[in-house]
Amino acid sequence: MAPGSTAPTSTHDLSDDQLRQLLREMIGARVFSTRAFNLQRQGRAGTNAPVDGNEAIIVGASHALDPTTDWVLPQYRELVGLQRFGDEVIDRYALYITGHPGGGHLPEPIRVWPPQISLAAQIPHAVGLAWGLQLQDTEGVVLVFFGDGASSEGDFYEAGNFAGVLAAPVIFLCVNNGWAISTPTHRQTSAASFADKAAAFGFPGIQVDGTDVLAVHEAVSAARHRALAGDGPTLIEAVTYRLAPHTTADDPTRYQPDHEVAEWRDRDPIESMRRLLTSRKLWNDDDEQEANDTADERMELAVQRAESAPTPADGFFDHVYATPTERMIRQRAAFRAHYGQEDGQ
Amino acid sequence: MAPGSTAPTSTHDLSDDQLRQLLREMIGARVFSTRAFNLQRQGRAGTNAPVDGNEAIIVGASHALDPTTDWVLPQYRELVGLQRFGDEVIDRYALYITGHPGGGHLPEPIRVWPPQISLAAQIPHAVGLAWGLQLQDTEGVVLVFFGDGASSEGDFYEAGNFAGVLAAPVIFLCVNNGWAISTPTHRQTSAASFADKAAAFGFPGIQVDGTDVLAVHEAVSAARHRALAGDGPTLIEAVTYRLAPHTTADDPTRYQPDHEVAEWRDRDPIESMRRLLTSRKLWNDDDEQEANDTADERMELAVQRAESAPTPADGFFDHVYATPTERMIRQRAAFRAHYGQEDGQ
Amino acid sequence: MTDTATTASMTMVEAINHTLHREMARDERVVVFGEDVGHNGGVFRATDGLQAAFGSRRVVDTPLAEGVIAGTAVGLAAAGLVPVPEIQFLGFSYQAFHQIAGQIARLRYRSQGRFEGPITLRAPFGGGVRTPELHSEAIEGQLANIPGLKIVMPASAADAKGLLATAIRDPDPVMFLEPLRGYRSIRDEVPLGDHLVPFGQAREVTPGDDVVVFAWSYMVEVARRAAEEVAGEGIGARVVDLRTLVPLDLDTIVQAVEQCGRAVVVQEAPETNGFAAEIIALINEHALWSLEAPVMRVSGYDAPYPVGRLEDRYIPDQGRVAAAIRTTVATR
Amino acid sequence: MTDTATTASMTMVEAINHTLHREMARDERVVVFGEDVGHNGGVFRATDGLQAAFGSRRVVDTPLAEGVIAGTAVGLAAAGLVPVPEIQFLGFSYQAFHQIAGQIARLRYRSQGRFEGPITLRAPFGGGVRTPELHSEAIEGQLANIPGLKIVMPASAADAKGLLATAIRDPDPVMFLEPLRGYRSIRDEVPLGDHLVPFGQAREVTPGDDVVVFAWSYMVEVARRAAEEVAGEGIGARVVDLRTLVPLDLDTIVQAVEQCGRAVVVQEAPETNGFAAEIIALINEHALWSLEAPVMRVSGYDAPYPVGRLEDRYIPDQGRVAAAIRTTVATR
Ligand SMILES: Cc1ncc(C[n+]2csc(CCOP(=O)(O)OP(=O)(O)O)c2C)c(N)n1
Ligand SMILES: Cc1ncc(C[n+]2csc(CCOP(=O)(O)OP(=O)(O)O)c2C)c(N)n1
Ligand SMILES: [Mg+2]
Ligand SMILES: [Mg+2]
Repeated sequence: MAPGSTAPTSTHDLSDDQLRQLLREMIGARVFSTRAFNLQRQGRAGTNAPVDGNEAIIVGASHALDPTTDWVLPQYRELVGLQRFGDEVIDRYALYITGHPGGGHLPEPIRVWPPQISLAAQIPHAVGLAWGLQLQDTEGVVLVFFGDGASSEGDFYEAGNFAGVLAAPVIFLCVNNGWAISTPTHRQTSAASFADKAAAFGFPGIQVDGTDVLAVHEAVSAARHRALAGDGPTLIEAVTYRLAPHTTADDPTRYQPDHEVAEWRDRDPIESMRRLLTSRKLWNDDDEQEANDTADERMELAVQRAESAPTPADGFFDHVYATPTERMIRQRAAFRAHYGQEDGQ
Repeated sequence: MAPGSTAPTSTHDLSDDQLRQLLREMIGARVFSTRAFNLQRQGRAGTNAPVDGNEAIIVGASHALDPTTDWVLPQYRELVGLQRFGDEVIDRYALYITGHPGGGHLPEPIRVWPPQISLAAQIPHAVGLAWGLQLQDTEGVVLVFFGDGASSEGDFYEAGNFAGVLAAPVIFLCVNNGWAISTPTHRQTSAASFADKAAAFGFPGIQVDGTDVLAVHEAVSAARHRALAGDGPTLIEAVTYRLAPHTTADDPTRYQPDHEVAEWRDRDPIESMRRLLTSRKLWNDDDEQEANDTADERMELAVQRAESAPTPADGFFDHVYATPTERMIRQRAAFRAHYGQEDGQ
Repeated sequence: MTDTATTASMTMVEAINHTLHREMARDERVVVFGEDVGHNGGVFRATDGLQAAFGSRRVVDTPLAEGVIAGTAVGLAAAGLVPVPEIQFLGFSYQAFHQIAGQIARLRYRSQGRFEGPITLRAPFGGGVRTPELHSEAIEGQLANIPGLKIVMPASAADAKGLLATAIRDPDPVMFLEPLRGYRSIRDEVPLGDHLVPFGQAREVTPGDDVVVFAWSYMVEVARRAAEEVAGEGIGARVVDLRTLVPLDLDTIVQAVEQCGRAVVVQEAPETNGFAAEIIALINEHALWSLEAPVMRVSGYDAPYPVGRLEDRYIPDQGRVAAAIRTTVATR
Repeated sequence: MTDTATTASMTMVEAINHTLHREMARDERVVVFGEDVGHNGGVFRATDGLQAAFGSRRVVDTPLAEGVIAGTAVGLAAAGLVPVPEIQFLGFSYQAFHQIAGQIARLRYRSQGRFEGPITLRAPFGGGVRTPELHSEAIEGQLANIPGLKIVMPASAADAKGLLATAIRDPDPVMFLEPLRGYRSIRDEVPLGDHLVPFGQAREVTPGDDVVVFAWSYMVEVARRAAEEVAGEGIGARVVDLRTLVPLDLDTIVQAVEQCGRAVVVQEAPETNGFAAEIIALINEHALWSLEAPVMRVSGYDAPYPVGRLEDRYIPDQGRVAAAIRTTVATR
């Protein structure tokens, strides 16, 4: 999909308040993410992956779901945009990027899984979870995020195929941001689109403009209704562009063509939505300031909490099994004998 | 594809001799396979997988290829039908089913790989080989067989996708015989057809009647020309039915519906071709007798050779590395010290 | 087989089938799935009758894809179910290693306890029955190096029941590995009522004080026969069935070495870094001074599992184990 | 860096890059492929400049799928090429285990010598650099139990060159595992000309007769520092870098144990059935009577590789190795 139209255009039935909330959360996602990036630069966080370019996809999808019944399985860029699923999501993300084990624990009742690093591995989990809902006649759908790159893994295809057979209530949301690190999509696949891959599974695949939060919202809403009606999965390819380095460890100038980046910057999903709401008189500079400040403060708090969270140095022995093996108990005792009981950070 | 027409119908430019040869090899395949099955019943061979129903696919494909430039990577039912690639193929198959390590060695210049048990694992190999031909500017194509069941493995999809990107000269031949052991195709995938899966890879997928040797020949010929022209891969789904147990260890009456088997027996690929050639006066009872006798004798010889092939009891130490490790040399010495030098069978 | 009888004679595969029936009846969260496990009842009939008894929602024929069989178990577990997937042959668990090692083993860890992984992944393995490649490979040593898994390898029908029931009720992921060769050839008395064998408790199979032979799965039977053979020569070989490799019954291992002073470990796996190495390392750490001879390993060889004509001499047999026992006892 | 100089100072990743350049120039059959290895020169720059020098036919960015990266290597090898695939992080080789263990390792065996597998599969691994999950896992012990593979784990830049060149020229599949933590922190003099280090020859890093410390990959550096630490206390710790686990230099191991009487094995992997167990089993078999103390293991723990804040105390560090040396030496 070549860069083209520059404002969200979809029809929808969202209230003005909801529209403003979408933009607020998109801005929030970018603020959180930018701060995470900077924390890494200051040596206060580990490698992390910026959200820039994905905000409309995450927030649009999240608002099409019901956080009390539906589940989200992220890849690794999404947590900053999933505020709607629980205020605490961002606290957990702050723990995650600062290398605290608690970063993997999204507490009940938040229906969000921890970030997944092993690409595409979360897709079979999503199908299993959707199958589990189905088996227990529990209302709800499962939405799983994955990248254009992740779509090349066997896990994606095996899971898509099985989901088709099960007619499981699952939505496959492929975030096509043009790149898998340095690999452009045309080296990733020769398929006409990522949406086309649904033909291999026997359910619908659709492509949407991933810079258009309303288009994403509409597509995910439709897929959700399909799933709830028992009609099975949908594959949605949301097309956008990675507007930041792959991670804090990457230098995209080695491979992203300047002109391409420039073109897509003009289609920045936040800009587009801001333009729309401004033109409808639903957004002004004060709103902008407030959205930024709120997010800034929230992230500040999350980071404070994360940095002051105690970390037992031998915490890796916890949560391996429900009950540790005798061997682990011996190892833990040896650990403490060597490093001392009180060691921590 | 429901059972329907009962005679091969494709247009083609095969000579009468070639047509007769196709039928001869189809009959040969079934004779070899039936003898292998019976050998297992007599305790003279291990588990093996009958060919019944696949003859038109194997022989049709094999005749569309050039055995001096093209490669075949089988799943595990195909060796009996690949006479065209070398008379010795059947000797190797006899070694294979009688558990001799030499069964894995199809000698030069036979461009056929040993049977593959790990389902779909051969598909990436085929793509690598085709890529290798491409890199070396060597003329030739690679054809890889795999089942409807194998198509659910990640290996199939990963390989198909990569082949699309490489535009490698490879033909994916999916043998849809309706079953993966006891699993019917509708539990294997919800895709409209296996051919449709090519949409995920960006190259053509076509479905052919796998009971029609001429249709298969035509489809593979076309795919081969495409590949040689540099236009990349083709996925061919050849539809047939498994007319025998999955293997010597299987009881298909537990799951194959009688009426379905009966319908497909009426479309037996050998019968169909025999009917066609008989109607064209290209085949008579003498031909039939001769084809059967020749195959019978050839298999008899192959089995004799296999059964009298010496088997060093410690042969598993050979061909692990080009040069055995010291540890293996020690192990082999210990083996001989324990069992004696001359042990074999 | 009636409920009033205390025990019944069963083959190992019958005991497994019987246990699956009982556990599915006991806990409606249990779901069984895999290739050919439903309508066909499994290629070895381990799941025979389950679909008829519990329906095709709880006993499911999956597409042919081990990765997603293992991977969906993670999601099912998170949904509150108790997944009992089957991998048709352990060698094909390699197709699912990223899900087994990377995901199943650490579901609890990644989520810091939010999600549990009460998954019992059943798979047959082991040689001696003329199966094609990758059906026989004994890869328990590789699995044992993956933290978060439990590794269970029964050697008798009764244990198959008791350990499988424990596995299914265990809140953590269990690799439940079943010896192909023992499916029909191993037969013993199986308790018909509730029967749980705890993990981490080895079982003394034959008494003896001259040498201890550690084994698991089908090798227990081979060791038992070897012990019988050398008994005639006046050698008392104590055969210990480890039953579970993770968790491991270190106390019994150490005690046996202290009492016997000599030990042999038998495994089907290739020698290099099979689980026998771990047993020897533990003996070195905990009972070195009791050793009157080096611990001997009897293993498969450092070559891929071979084709049919070669396999009987690849796998440890009674003669090799007996020879090792004799050598060990003769060392001074 | 000029060709007339005998050696040059390089980091390990520079040595690897230098060697790939040389081997691609030497043998036009060599092809390098994997995720981001081409245009981007690898996420650690290990393949930097290769695509510019040798073109995008011989240096190929693949789709993101480890299974087919490993699987196509088999076909390329059969076509007569010399495949040098990269798995971006060793933990993701689990996605390819069925191709590595089931296919690459046995291409020669399955075809009974018709096809060779001169495949060098490079992958970085190891902790201490705050990478996300599955980037750090040390799974060499699992790989060592797979017959048909060679396992090569350099600890110095010079060895990285010499062993990588040997690997690429070797007719059999090699798992070439590179320590992430050493990519830039390990720097030493690397011969600029042809430099081959044979497999199966361990290297004495520091002399000493009181205790031998066996290590490989980055743990050699940790062991060296620990040896330095205890040298001040009058303990002579001989550090031996095993360099290759398969094939393994048993003679050097046995000799060192005979001479020192005491031994420590250091590994990053979880304790249970890591490769240290194999070393101890071999010492038990070949040098038991020389032991004056149990061989000690210093390992990662039996828990999944942890997140950033916890990793430094999960991996063996200088202090733990020094403590093990002291304990071993003090045992009598
Ligand atoms: C199985 C696996 N292989 C390789 C990697 C290394 N890696 C991390 S991110 C990445 C690219 C992912 O691209 P995509 O799926 O498009 O997601 P994006 O980063 O563009 O959001 C790679 C190769 C990994 N994390 N997991
Ligand atoms: C990776 C893998 N998983 C499982 C099996 C066990 N198995 C052998 S054949 C078979 C069914 C194969 O079906 P299909 O691919 O349709 O081929 P067909 O037998 O019908 O020719 C199964 C499940 C295997 N050999 N390899
Ligand atoms: Mg991407
Ligand atoms: Mg089939």
